[in-house]
Amino acid sequence: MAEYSALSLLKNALSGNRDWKPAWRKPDPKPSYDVIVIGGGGHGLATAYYLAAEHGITNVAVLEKGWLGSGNIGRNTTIVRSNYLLPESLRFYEFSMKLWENLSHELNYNVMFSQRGVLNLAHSPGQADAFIRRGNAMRHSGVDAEWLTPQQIARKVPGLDTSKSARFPVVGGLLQPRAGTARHDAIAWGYARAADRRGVDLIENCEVTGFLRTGDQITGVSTTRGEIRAKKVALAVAGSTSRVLQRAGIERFPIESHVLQAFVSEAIKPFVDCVVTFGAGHLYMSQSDKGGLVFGGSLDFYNSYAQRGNLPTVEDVMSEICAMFPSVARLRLLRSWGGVMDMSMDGSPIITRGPLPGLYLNCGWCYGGFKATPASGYSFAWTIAKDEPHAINAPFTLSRFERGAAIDETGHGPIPKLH
Amino acid sequence: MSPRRSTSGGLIDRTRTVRFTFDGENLSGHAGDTLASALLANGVSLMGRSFKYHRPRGVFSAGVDEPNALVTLLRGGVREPNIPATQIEIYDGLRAESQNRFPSLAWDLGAVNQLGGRLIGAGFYYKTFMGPVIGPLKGTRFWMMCEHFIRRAAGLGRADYEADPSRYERVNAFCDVLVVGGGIAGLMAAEAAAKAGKRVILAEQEPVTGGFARWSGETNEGKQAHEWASNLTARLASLDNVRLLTRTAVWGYYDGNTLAALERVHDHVARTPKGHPRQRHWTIRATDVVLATGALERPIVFPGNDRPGVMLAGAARRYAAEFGILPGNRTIFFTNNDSAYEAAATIKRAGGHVAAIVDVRARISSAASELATAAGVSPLTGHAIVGTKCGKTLSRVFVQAYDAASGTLSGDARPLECDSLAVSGGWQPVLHLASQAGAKPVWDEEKQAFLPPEPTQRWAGAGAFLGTFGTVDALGSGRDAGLKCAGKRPSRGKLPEIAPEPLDLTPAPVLEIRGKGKAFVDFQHDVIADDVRLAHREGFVSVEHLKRYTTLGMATDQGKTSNVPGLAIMAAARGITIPEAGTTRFRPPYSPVAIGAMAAERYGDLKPERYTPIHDWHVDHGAEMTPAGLWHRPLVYAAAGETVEQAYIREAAAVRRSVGIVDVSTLGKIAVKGPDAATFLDRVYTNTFSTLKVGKARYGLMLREDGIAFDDGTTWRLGETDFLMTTTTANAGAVMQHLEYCLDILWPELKVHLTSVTDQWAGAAIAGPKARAVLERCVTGTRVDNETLPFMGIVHGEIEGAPVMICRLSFSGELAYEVYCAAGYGTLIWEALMEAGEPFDITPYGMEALGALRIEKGHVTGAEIDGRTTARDLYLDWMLSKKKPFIGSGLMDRPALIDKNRLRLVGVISLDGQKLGGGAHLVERGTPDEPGESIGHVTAFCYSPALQKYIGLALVRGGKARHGTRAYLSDPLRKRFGQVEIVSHHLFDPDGERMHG
Amino acid sequence: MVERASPLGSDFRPGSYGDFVEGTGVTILEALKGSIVEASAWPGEEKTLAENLSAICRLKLSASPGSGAANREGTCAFNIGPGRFIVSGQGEALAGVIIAAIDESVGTVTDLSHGRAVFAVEGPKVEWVLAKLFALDFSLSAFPVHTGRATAHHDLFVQIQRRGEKRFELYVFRSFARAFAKTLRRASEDVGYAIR
Amino acid sequence: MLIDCPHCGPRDLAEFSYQGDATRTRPDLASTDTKAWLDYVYHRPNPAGRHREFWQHAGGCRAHLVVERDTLTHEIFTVSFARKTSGGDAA
Repeated sequence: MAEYSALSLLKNALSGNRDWKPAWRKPDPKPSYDVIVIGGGGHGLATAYYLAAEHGITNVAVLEKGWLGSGNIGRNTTIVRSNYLLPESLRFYEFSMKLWENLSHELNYNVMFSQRGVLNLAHSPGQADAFIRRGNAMRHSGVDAEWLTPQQIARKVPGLDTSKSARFPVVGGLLQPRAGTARHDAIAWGYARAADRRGVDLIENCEVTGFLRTGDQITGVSTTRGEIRAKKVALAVAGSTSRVLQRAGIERFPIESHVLQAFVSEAIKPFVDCVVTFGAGHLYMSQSDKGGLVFGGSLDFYNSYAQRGNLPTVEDVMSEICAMFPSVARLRLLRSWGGVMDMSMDGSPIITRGPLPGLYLNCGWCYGGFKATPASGYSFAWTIAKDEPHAINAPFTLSRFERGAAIDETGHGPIPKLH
Repeated sequence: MSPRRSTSGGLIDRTRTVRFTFDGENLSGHAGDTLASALLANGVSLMGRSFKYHRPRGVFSAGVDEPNALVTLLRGGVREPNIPATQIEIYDGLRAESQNRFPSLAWDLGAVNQLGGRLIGAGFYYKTFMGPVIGPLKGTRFWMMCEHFIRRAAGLGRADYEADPSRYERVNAFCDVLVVGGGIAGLMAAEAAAKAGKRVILAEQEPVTGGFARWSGETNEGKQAHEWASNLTARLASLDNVRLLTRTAVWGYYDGNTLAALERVHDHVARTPKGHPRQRHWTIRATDVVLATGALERPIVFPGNDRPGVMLAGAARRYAAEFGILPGNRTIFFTNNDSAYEAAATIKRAGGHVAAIVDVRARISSAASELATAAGVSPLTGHAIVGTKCGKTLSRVFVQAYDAASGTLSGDARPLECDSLAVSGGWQPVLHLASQAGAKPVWDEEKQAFLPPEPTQRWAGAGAFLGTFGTVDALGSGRDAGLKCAGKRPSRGKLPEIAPEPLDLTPAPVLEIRGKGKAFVDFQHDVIADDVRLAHREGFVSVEHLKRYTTLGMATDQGKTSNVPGLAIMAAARGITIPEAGTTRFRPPYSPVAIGAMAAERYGDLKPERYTPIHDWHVDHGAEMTPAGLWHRPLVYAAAGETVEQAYIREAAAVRRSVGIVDVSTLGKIAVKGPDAATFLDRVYTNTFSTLKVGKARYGLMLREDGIAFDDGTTWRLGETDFLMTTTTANAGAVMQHLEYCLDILWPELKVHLTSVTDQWAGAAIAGPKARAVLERCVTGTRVDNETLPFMGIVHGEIEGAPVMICRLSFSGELAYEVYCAAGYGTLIWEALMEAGEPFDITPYGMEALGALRIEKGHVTGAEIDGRTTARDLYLDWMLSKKKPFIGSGLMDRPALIDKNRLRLVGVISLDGQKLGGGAHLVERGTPDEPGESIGHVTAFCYSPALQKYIGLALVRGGKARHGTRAYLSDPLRKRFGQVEIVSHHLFDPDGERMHG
Repeated sequence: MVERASPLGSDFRPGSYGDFVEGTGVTILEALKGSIVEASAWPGEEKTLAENLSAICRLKLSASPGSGAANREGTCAFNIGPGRFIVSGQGEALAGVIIAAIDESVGTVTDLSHGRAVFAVEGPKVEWVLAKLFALDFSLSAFPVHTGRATAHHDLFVQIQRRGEKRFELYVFRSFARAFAKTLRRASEDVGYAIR
Repeated sequence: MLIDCPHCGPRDLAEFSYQGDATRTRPDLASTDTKAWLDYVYHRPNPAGRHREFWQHAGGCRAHLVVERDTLTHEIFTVSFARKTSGGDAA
């Protein structure tokens, strides 16, 4: 299959773009595979890619209920960062960041990773201390972080209300310069194409309806396209984790599904050049290359599998973005959408073997799954291939709750909606 | 007067001239004109440039579906980009600018993109810009360089950084029936429901109700349709139980029949009156909803279909009938259905010249033939338009014989002269709200349109929304929908008589004519039919992949014109039917909504300010205020020329030396009353309260269910069954909610009542060796000596005749008292205490000094109780009762929670005489440049006036085991590195002698 | 008796404000209450509490949700939750009287005389103005005279009693009184308002 | 979304505070069964469909409610007081 490049674009343009080939095949499922990955979202596709690319395991099927990338990979606000507090998170997300930095080349697919910086605004001395603690934790882990004064922030982000008369005046900001945004769909498509080229079968419109087992051992799945056997079955279905696990007989699990809304304004000329987050509430915002302001806030705060939210959250988010950027009040909201989040009990993911023999689990991404995609796929593939965790996902077990070893970035405890 | 305005006709007020500017040029129109109609009247056909190729574009529609004619409005000193000219009512002094062009609309450098053509088709950017693998542009650098330029070429209008000076507001409305759409069907529905006594709201997005009746040219009951509609509207407006909202777009259909609407209150006049909103955000909770949202016309996709001068046939008809504007001197119609014939007849009647009607169908109805005759042409059936030619404006089109059944062209293409082309690809009901409400539209093969599904919420459809395109149907279905919402059966009553008979608008299933040249599907985003086929070729065949890969339907018009044609082209490429290809789910908003409007009254007023009863005194006495949640609290009372640091050191020193006073009114206060109050407190606190004597207070600690520390504070036993609990300021709401949860859900058998009394009490803490002396000078009705008021004792007395409650407790480590009084006496008591303290030079102190004093004593606050620490981590394990269970006792002993190596509380002392810093880390070894591994962090620091050193509290791995050892403070963010000593967190007066003295 | 301070600052001054060209849409004033208490019944004692309060305050109060009553002396009471009532009156002694009179076996009473600020809003446009701030149906049929509602405006808890066809009393936490006054005044500007 | 509070009648979502799954049972106060505590604190059925959950009418009567709601459609089937014994004489 052709490499993508400026040259191939030119060649194809000359032939009327008639020679482009499908980005991935549309194979029928085989009766059995070495590994089945359930979930054709970003994490599942990345897992399949790294199984093939890093471990030479190519007899792999990715089973997707709908179309590839139909879950949260295409419903997020596209932020990539590793500005975490706790050492476990820092190690994981910084590993991911390093993968991101070379991802377009690795996949021969421009994922448009734009390292334009993520700036967290602090609005009180206490919040500044907490952010500085986090920034220093980053620096001690070899991650880039800077502290900006309100004056520096005002220069960097015009239009931001940095006045002293603001309801919650900006007292400083934590900047991670290497953080930024990427084109969300491109991640799914890039991994899909790259996995497909290494022989992975990507099977769309194939819903898993049950698990095949011998005793406790999982030996395959039954699907809307027939039974498929596999030595190992891996789950990467954040948003639907509980639903799929219920089909394996696991009725209770430390996950709640919540709906998170996201928003985009009409396209305007370049307005803001980095990702900005509002500390006197909960809001994150950037501008897409097309020109729309892309932003989001808190969950709707109730369990939901509907990719649809309600009005109070919409209004809260709008009031916060206007407080941050008073000129944005005049711009118009173009579209909103909802994604279903796997909210875990400490706000951190679970990437592990189990909970049944033959089963592998990747879930609990809360809001943070997009940026994690490369490291998640990498470490999950490692865990599947070697039957032991990679160093970066070793702390993200299911048993951590039993031990009291929660990885709780926000300190909100076992109240999923607050993470 | 103007080249395109007919001499008579239309509903504009020709007696009133309105002056406005477009790109700086002075123009005029009439009252009742939109910017689009006024520009057309002035002969302006070029109104915008497309997103990607920067192609010149004219106005394409006459309503909310406009993809091309987007302008920036300049109003009140601010810019408002991307507003469709079809939606702007002109007023005197209106200023509009074209956008996405440089240097001018007519001559745009960005149009060079058109040369890129096939090179920059759908998805091209995924395939390139990856840059070199090595060298200075490796990684993401090359892309970011390209991105810089791509971003500048993309985007539409330019936004300001100036704050929007507008005011917005919300209105909550309740009604029995909300009717969305004020066309014939909506009006009939509203009338039927209103007559049945229902409370009705009718919302119409246009300035005037009537919808299609405004330009149909029909007669209703012998009256002009628009007159009939305005008469009915007037009747409705006179009813008490009807609220009519024009210029109001219902944009969101949420759960529980909650709908959101935007009223453009003053956008149509030059100035918003003072105190009034520019726009109003309506939240409407309706028992039932009538969706009478009408239908939108679809284009036909063919090469060159985007030229200025090409517009929808229905739009041409509307411009002629409503605004008295002719689309051109020679107009050609191109259609797959009968509605274009009505449009052609309308143009002819308005004085225009219809050059041809090109119809893809081989045969047409007799009604259509008659209309063609009326329009003065004989239709060119079995033909299609395969190309256009355009100079400044459209100059000719090319037609070719076409077989609709096979979709094949034959014979030669021949040119037809024209300066305008009106296109109709059939009509698509506006189903957005029904889809938002949770239902999936259903394809109707016969009607070649998506039709409304079975409702998932309480709504009923009416009019063209149902896919029935005729006034008779609109009248009947509107009335029935209104009756249905009123709980009544459909009526058999006579409906108004309509003339002429409506046409059958079923189109031929032709939405694309394939030929040479770019054929546009999504005009604004420049998605062409070949892009859809390219997406198909590359496997992006699901409708969502198509949308995402090509950006089809993602522009400001949200695919209102492009949705169905795009689907049709994909379905054809895949060789499947349209419903098999799928439909996308519509999401709010239906049409773009100002972000400020949804922020409504919170724009400019994000959160309420919360003040203590003594606030004004603080401000009057020079306090620098700082936010603490919603509260404002004094940070320091800086004297002239004093820095914050100098001020807090002076304040804290005064407390240790003599006496200070601080406002503690913000502490959460909860009245806990009832026979089971003590039992309840024993369960929620880790320590025991049932043993507390009346008239005494005790410090308490709460855990979460997972065993992590949650909140702390003192609770006072005022009576056998009457407690006053205090919480931290930050957690007051969360603690209240937690306690209510416990009582309602966990232990409903307990007889306990909770009432928030935070605001009932003002509180002042008096601290320092002279604190008692101050009280002795002003308190009456009780003694305050050590015997009467021992540590943790409570007395009741009076100050200045106002009752006070005094508890002897200490956060500062000094002899200290908290004096509580009713809030309305707060300032009075405060001033009395200040006066009583005068001989001792009593010093008011703020948050900073409060912090310094507690750091010296090692008392914890939110910086240490951060949601990750346990009681043991904070060396508060002495508070964990072993005699009784409590919330958190079940899980607090899990292995990782009792690990020796956890971060635990210590004190730190700066050894280099430099400041510490909240959020600085601690390392065992390292250098400023190689900071090494963190062993913990500083949670709070201050300069200790008592110890004459910079000190701090820290959470450090191992905690106590490190006492007496040295470490380095590492704060790379603030470029600070220096040696510290780790000590006990009881930094000052560890035995508490001062407090008990 | 010592004079108590109003929580409203010097900004809250009598006068006419906003767009009052077409008359005064609403009048806003601080309703001075000598006493405000919250009385809560134990489960099963709701009726008894309502009867006791009625007797003490000379009111006709029932225990049904949202019910309320008022008398000529300006004493009024309304239900804000299951078995929970707000009772207020002009005299500062009333709170103490109620607290003393309600037996522990019936329920508890908490003095909030200083803890709440009460705004009276009245006038022809009162429903319009309040509809901007609360998701409540203020029409007379849905919200009859004397009845009460507990509701919220974003971060503010507000308890509302309808005191007349065009008159409402709004109870807010004292610390938010200024913020709420600002919000209320802003919402009233388009119809014109007076502060008395 | 509107929740029909048994005390206040239908009120907007914004007045309510979600309090999570209502099918969990808290172990006895004095229980030392760690597994039971873990199950109570961490594990949820999280169904796609009918869900029994607690809401507090925080911006209203403050009562906790048990709501049965479909997590796929947000349709609400039943609302009742979490505390059975309260509600005044009309409840």
